[in-house]
Amino acid sequence: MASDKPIKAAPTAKDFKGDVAPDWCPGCGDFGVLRALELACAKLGREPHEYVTVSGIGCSSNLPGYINTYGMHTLHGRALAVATGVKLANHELTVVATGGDGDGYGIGGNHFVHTMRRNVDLLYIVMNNQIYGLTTGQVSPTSRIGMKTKSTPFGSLEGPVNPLAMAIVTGASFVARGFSGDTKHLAELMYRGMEHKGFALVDVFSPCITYNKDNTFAFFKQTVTKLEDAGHDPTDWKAAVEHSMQWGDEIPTGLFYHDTSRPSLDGAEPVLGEGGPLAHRKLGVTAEQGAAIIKKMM
Amino acid sequence: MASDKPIKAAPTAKDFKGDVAPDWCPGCGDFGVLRALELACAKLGREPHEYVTVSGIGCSSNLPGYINTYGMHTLHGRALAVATGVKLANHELTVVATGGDGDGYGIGGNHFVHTMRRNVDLLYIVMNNQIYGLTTGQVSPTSRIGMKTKSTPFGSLEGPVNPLAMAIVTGASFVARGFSGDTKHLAELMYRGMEHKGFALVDVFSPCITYNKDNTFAFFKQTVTKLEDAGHDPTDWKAAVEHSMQWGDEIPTGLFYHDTSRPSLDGAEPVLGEGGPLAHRKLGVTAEQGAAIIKKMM
Amino acid sequence: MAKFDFAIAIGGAAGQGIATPGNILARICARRGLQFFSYNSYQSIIRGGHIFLTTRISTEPVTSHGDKIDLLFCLNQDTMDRHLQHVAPGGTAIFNSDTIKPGEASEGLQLCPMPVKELSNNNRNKLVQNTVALAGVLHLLGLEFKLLEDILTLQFKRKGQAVVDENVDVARAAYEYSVENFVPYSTPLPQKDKPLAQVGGNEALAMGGAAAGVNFYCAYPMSPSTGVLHWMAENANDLGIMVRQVEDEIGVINMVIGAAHAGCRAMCATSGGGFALMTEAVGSAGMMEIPMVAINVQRAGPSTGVPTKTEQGDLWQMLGASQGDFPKIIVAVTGILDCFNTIPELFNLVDKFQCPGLVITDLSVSEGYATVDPDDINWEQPIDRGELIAEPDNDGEKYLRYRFTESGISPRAVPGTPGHLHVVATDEHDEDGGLISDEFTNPHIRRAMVEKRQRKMESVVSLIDPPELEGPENAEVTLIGWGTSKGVIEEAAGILTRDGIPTNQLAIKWIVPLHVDEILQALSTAKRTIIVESNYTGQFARYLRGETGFDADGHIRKYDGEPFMPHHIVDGVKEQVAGKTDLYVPYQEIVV
Amino acid sequence: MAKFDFAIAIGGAAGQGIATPGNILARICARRGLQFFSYNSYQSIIRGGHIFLTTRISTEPVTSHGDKIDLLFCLNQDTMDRHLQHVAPGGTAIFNSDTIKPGEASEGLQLCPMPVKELSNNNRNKLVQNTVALAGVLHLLGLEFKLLEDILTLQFKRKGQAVVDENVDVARAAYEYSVENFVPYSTPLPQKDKPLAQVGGNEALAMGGAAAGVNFYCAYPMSPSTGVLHWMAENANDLGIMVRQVEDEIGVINMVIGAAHAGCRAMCATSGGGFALMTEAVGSAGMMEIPMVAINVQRAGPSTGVPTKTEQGDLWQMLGASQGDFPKIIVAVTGILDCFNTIPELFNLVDKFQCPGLVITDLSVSEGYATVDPDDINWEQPIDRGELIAEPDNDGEKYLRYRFTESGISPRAVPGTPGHLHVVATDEHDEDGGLISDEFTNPHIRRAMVEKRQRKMESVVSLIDPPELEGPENAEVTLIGWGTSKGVIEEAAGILTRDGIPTNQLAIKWIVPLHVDEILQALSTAKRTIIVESNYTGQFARYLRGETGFDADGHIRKYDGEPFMPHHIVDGVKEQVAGKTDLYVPYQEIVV
Ligand SMILES: Cc1ncc(C[n+]2csc(CCOP(=O)(O)OP(=O)(O)O)c2C)c(N)n1
Ligand SMILES: Cc1ncc(C[n+]2csc(CCOP(=O)(O)OP(=O)(O)O)c2C)c(N)n1
Ligand code: SF4
Ligand code: SF4
Ligand SMILES: [Mg+2]
Ligand SMILES: [Mg+2]
Repeated sequence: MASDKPIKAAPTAKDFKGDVAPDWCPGCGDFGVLRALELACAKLGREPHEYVTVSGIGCSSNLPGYINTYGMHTLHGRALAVATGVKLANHELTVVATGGDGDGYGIGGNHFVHTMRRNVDLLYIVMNNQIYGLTTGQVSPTSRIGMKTKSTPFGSLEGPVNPLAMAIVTGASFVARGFSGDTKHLAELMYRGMEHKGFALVDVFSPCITYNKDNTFAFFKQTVTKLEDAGHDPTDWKAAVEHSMQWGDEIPTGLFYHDTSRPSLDGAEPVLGEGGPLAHRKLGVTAEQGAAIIKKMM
Repeated sequence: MASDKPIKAAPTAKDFKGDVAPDWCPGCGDFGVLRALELACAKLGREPHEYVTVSGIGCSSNLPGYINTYGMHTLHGRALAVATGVKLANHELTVVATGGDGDGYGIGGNHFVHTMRRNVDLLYIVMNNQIYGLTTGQVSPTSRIGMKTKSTPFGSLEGPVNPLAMAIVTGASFVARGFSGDTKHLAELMYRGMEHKGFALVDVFSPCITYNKDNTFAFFKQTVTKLEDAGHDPTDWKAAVEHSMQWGDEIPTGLFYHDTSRPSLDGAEPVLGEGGPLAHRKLGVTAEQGAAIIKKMM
Repeated sequence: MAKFDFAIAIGGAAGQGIATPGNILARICARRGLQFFSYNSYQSIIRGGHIFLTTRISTEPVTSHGDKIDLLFCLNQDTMDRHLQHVAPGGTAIFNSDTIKPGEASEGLQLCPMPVKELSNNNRNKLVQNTVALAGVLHLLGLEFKLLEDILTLQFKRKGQAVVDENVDVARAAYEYSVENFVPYSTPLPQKDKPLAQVGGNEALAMGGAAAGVNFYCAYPMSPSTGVLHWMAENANDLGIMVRQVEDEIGVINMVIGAAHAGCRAMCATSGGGFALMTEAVGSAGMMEIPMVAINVQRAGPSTGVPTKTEQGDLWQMLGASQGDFPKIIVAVTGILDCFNTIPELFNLVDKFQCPGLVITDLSVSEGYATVDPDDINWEQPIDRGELIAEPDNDGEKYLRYRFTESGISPRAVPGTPGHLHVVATDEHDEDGGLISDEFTNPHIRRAMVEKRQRKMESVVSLIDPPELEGPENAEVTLIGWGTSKGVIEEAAGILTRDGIPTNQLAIKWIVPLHVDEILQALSTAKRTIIVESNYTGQFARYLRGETGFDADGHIRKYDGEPFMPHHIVDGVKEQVAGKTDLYVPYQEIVV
Repeated sequence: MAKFDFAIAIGGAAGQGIATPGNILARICARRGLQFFSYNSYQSIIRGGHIFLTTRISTEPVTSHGDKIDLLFCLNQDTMDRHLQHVAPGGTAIFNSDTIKPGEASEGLQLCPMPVKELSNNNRNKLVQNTVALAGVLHLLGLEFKLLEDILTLQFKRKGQAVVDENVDVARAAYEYSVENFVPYSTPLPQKDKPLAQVGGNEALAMGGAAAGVNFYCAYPMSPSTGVLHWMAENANDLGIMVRQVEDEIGVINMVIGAAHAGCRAMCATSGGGFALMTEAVGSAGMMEIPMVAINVQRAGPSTGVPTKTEQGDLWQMLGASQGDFPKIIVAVTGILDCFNTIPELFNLVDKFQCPGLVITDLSVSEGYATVDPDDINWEQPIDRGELIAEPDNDGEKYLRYRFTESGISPRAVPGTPGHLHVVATDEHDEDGGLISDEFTNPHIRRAMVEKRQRKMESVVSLIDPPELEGPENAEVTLIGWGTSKGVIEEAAGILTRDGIPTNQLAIKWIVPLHVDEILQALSTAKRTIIVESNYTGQFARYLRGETGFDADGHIRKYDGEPFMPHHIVDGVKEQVAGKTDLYVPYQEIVV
């Protein structure tokens, strides 16, 4: 669990290190993601208690237990719904949702779609290992056609979802992909995602070294490219969609799409216009408010 | 309910007319959709008992009660899951799923995404009236920002989903949009969708004349255009995506995208390779099969 | 003054504008200080379909729509055909004689045909018949025309003087016609001093939420709970309540849990099918120990069932909401004012005990309307958030979210509070929130944590009011009900007592925890006990026996979708007293 | 021959390869015709974490992992430290003396240190210690080396003769070392005539499905039910079963319902949290009257809980699955072979009564392994699809899907059948499937349809076996259990009887419907009744009292995640017989 170390003026990555050692398999991609998030939080400069990390269930969803922030380890697939509740209740907090491809694009797929179109101000990190890790290796919605897993011993028949393309066409205002083998690059994407006011997706290639023998570190090291290097303009919607469809010998990472024109949900919501976070406001109805309500009923 | 009229050699649209008069508000867009489906079924030429119409819950989801085919009026949001079960159990049936925008893109959004990537051979007709009709007029996932409804009396703050764009990037192999004010055109899209081997979406502008004062027949009559007229090539993926994003003075209808290269799920599934529909096969395990299984356990 | 007890029923097709005359009559009554309860029987169809709105008016509190109709207001032939037979002796049926053929009236019943075309100067507006009939009703009730004139003026003001005049003229002609042709009721509509407010059940739930300090409400529309959403949405900006319509009920409750954990008072409402989707998260709130409230407004099931009809069929679903054992509080509200009062009380309990709170009610109350004395609505409810750490302290001790305490309650801190960082988890955890399942396994901590959670439940029961026998002390019959049936049972017990079968009631409101000792004590001297509930399998009877061992002598059950009327219960008791049956299922006469 | 009863426990960290020696020993036993039951206690963590696999071997049937350890096979220090204390007198602990320090052994306990490095010629493969220890175990059990040689040859054949030789050489050295240094058990591992099969609980559920004719299976992975999916996926192509992994449990059950309606035998399995998501659809199958089967393999709850630990905590969730009243059948399987046999029986019932069938079991059985006599596995199960119209008929009568019949059963037609077009609906409907809610409302048809559905349940109970008292007739103590605890209770009852407290058992398998009369009859003469179950609140005790009024004298409950061992029950009974308590919660000694 996270601890309550006294914090210096400017927190460093170390301040975000939790007390519990991750129980991931040695070599799991999720270590790099955790490290990157520690770096990103430090760069953003807020204190640990100002962050809330919310996850579902899965190997990847254990992350909140390892980072020194407030955390919620919720139900499988429900991280985004819970995180939306947290954000709207206290919009001054930095809310980070984390989880796996099964959690986010499988069972949680509907919350994914609707949280994006609402442009809720969250950073959503998906540790996409193209497999169900915690349940010991079944096919995931991002597994490729033909992939053999415990639940598809003769090879998967189902086309994978494309989370980036979905995000771009469904209203996510910040859409990026990182690789857990490149912590620095990943941390930068996370940092920018937290800074962005609106929904930020950072899909991460985070290899499951135990159950996925297809999408390994070696595989990604060979194929991953950076959109920055290709001179991609993240405000170019069409180019973003096209890049999101790229797969094969070259798989782009980096910031695909960035739209700062739409207000985030908390920004648009009149109830949050003034008065600070809901969670800090005085509760209840005044006698005058009550009287006005009753008047309409008489 | 549907009746058991004796059927002539070639069924006509009349043969698909159910015994129950629809309880939709007079003037509801769904009448046109029902009519178009009757026409499309007749054109496809199969007999009424070879079709199964599966719906969720909503005004639009009452459709199976009014058409003379086998029908299932299932749970709100679950039509596609149930329809997939029906299709895989008996892949010789023509399976049509119908419902509303709330049913399909709201609560049913996750099944929508995953049914598309599986390319299940279904025709999915969504009567998209941009409102929750049956529950007397709340905001829907396709309502525009600013729309005032009973649940958004100060105007909706949430960006609508774009079902066509989602479908195109998520693996639907036939993506179309129709307008219930143009029954003939709509029937043709439905017919082609049923003929297509794979997942076919026909999103239909089907105005709710009682609760949606924005997206009316008049509104669509003024704005709707046809992709055929614009010379759009439905095999052109990029153009399809671009057209799907069009909204405003001109809103395209017609066939956006058509991909015949991917096998449908029942086509790819080895278990269905031979032996006919599962539902007709002999049940159980033979003594030899059983012995082989036990042998591995000894 | 003798008790005035009068029921007006308006019947017609959906879309014929029943609501307007219904509202006008209700408003007239409420302003005169009369009490009423109204029940609207309708179908799940937007236009067309039969609607039948019964408003029962009295000088005394009214808690059910009663047994009889005194005035039948027919907007179509259907209403005449179906309901004329239900009009009580001395009653009246009023109708448009241009389009509706009168039925055969039994002795002593006055038929009031209104020649609408003639009276309205051939006005072709379909709603004009409502105005005409309303004018007739005013005369029958002994009310002055001025009352209607004022109301119509207010109503049509926006449309200009010409429209006002036209309507007032039609109404006046109709009123005069009635004066000439129809005999008014011998007792005119009484007048009392204090005007009352009219409140719907769903509104009362929402208002109770507002009074409890709910500042986060979300929902997915579902009849018959949608009224709560509509009220919340309407009042969101004025009251500073975040109101969201979410993609589905799973999203709803998880969003509520997130908001509740972050410090809001958060609530949601749905009906049975939506609640089914919420159950997994109810368990997660139990495990993470996050206080929140979910309301299930029951409708007739199973499954989609009959969305616009009532039943008490979801009790076992509520009891069995989510896998495993965990503390939760379940309360079945007993009436409209109780809707308002229960929500703040429940929020204080769930905040204190850090667990989910579930409210169970049904269409018969949630879509009913009743008068409430505005002074009985206390907006300034006490708010007790329990052991909530919202401000940083500096006690130097390591903060443990799930500290083992004697009461089982561990002080809770909201995210954002310095010095109290922790993770809440749906996996079993240790005192610090560390996972038992993933990091290590320890059956001893597991057992201690189960016991810590369950320990919380022990003291809940001491903080809530036990049920009490109401009615004659040495009753022949004790009726046991739960939740919404309280009012109708009370009335039936009164009738039975008058009829020579002294009858009292034990109305159960708190379902979990159940006042086992108090219930057994109350029933220990009961002579004949009969459980009354709206479902087939006797869900409450079986639950009660499971928790207390108590076995009732008989049962009255209804599951046809329509709520109990007092005589259904009266008849059922009489049959049982006569030894004819120990399970009575009333026949629903009024077919809608 | 005296009863042979011997337990081997292998402990180590996840990733240390416990499974291999475990499997080899199990296979040796099964091939010798010995029976065993094994329980694997592990954590929800992929690598690292403690695993402890207990295999109890006997010449007689074994239904629990027992109370003692005779041979402790340590793969790491942790195992030595935690478990040496649990080794029975006369037992042995074997371990790699290079890396593991022996604990303090109590009197009469043989410590068998194996110098792995030396014996393996400094082989650096981490798994070599398993082979070394295994060789030692073979000697201790009085088995010839040849047995291991053959197994290793088979195992490493694929890797070439060099690897085979290397492994066989190490094993031989270890075997010889053991012969020189350790005293074998006085009774060698017996040999019986007939080789047995080893079957896991999840496998048995899947095999039972296959035998029942399940040709549509889908699932979303969830421990501890995922084994069913794995078996089905592996055998899909051979057996012609459509197996699909779906996006979530809601999709799973709705797909199953679609396939079932279209004529397949369709099944799914999950655990508590997944089942929570399925509940809404269970009600829809009840309403549409579609036969299908869903399995809930319980794990320790609430919520995510302890995914790799066991509990019987979901009973009320199953009972309360979905809103409203509707017929459903719930069966709690009692052991591994019963898993296999129950599924075909249940499918015949749900096909006959056209309703959902729910199976409840838990990790203790689903992830357990036991030996089964292959002749006890009858693949050719009778298949009765009830009143299913799959072929067109020409009786000229209008087909009514929900025809009111005396039995409540209406013949069902699958889509595709000419002449039987109809719509099934989750809304309440009339005989023809027409909606009551939307087209019209009719409380009389509504009532008749509720009664038609419920009528089906009346005859179910006559078709299933009632529970019977097993054990001494005039017992002092009657233990009542449900589902998976049957085996361990049976053993505890035997021990108690031997210890002078004659004890028998009433094991309940069919939960809904419940054999109320037979249960009351069986318990009517019981002297002291104690309900044994794995949860905190006594879910079964409360249910039993609710349905039958029966109140037990005492309770034994466990909710720490580990399954009952026989002595937990024995101790609990003794405490209660001594009058010390009426609620006994055993202490879990073996901490994993
Ligand atoms: C409702 C529900 N269904 C199923 C599960 C079981 N479950 C736990 S984690 C998981 C999937 C894990 O995959 P992913 O989200 O990709 O995470 P990873 O372990 O690969 O990081 C599943 C199916 C659950 N906990 N809850
Ligand atoms: C689980 C569940 N939640 C909510 C409902 C209530 N409900 C019925 S129809 C509907 C939405 C209808 O909207 P749509 O699907 O767009 O259909 P329309 O009526 O507009 O044709 C809702 C929310 C339900 N039946 N089940
Ligand atoms: S199983 Fe895979 S995803 Fe899970 S911790 Fe191990 S490597 Fe990581
Ligand atoms: S409410 Fe709207 S969608 Fe429903 S039937 Fe009427 S017009 Fe059609
Ligand atoms: Mg994954
Ligand atoms: Mg709609």
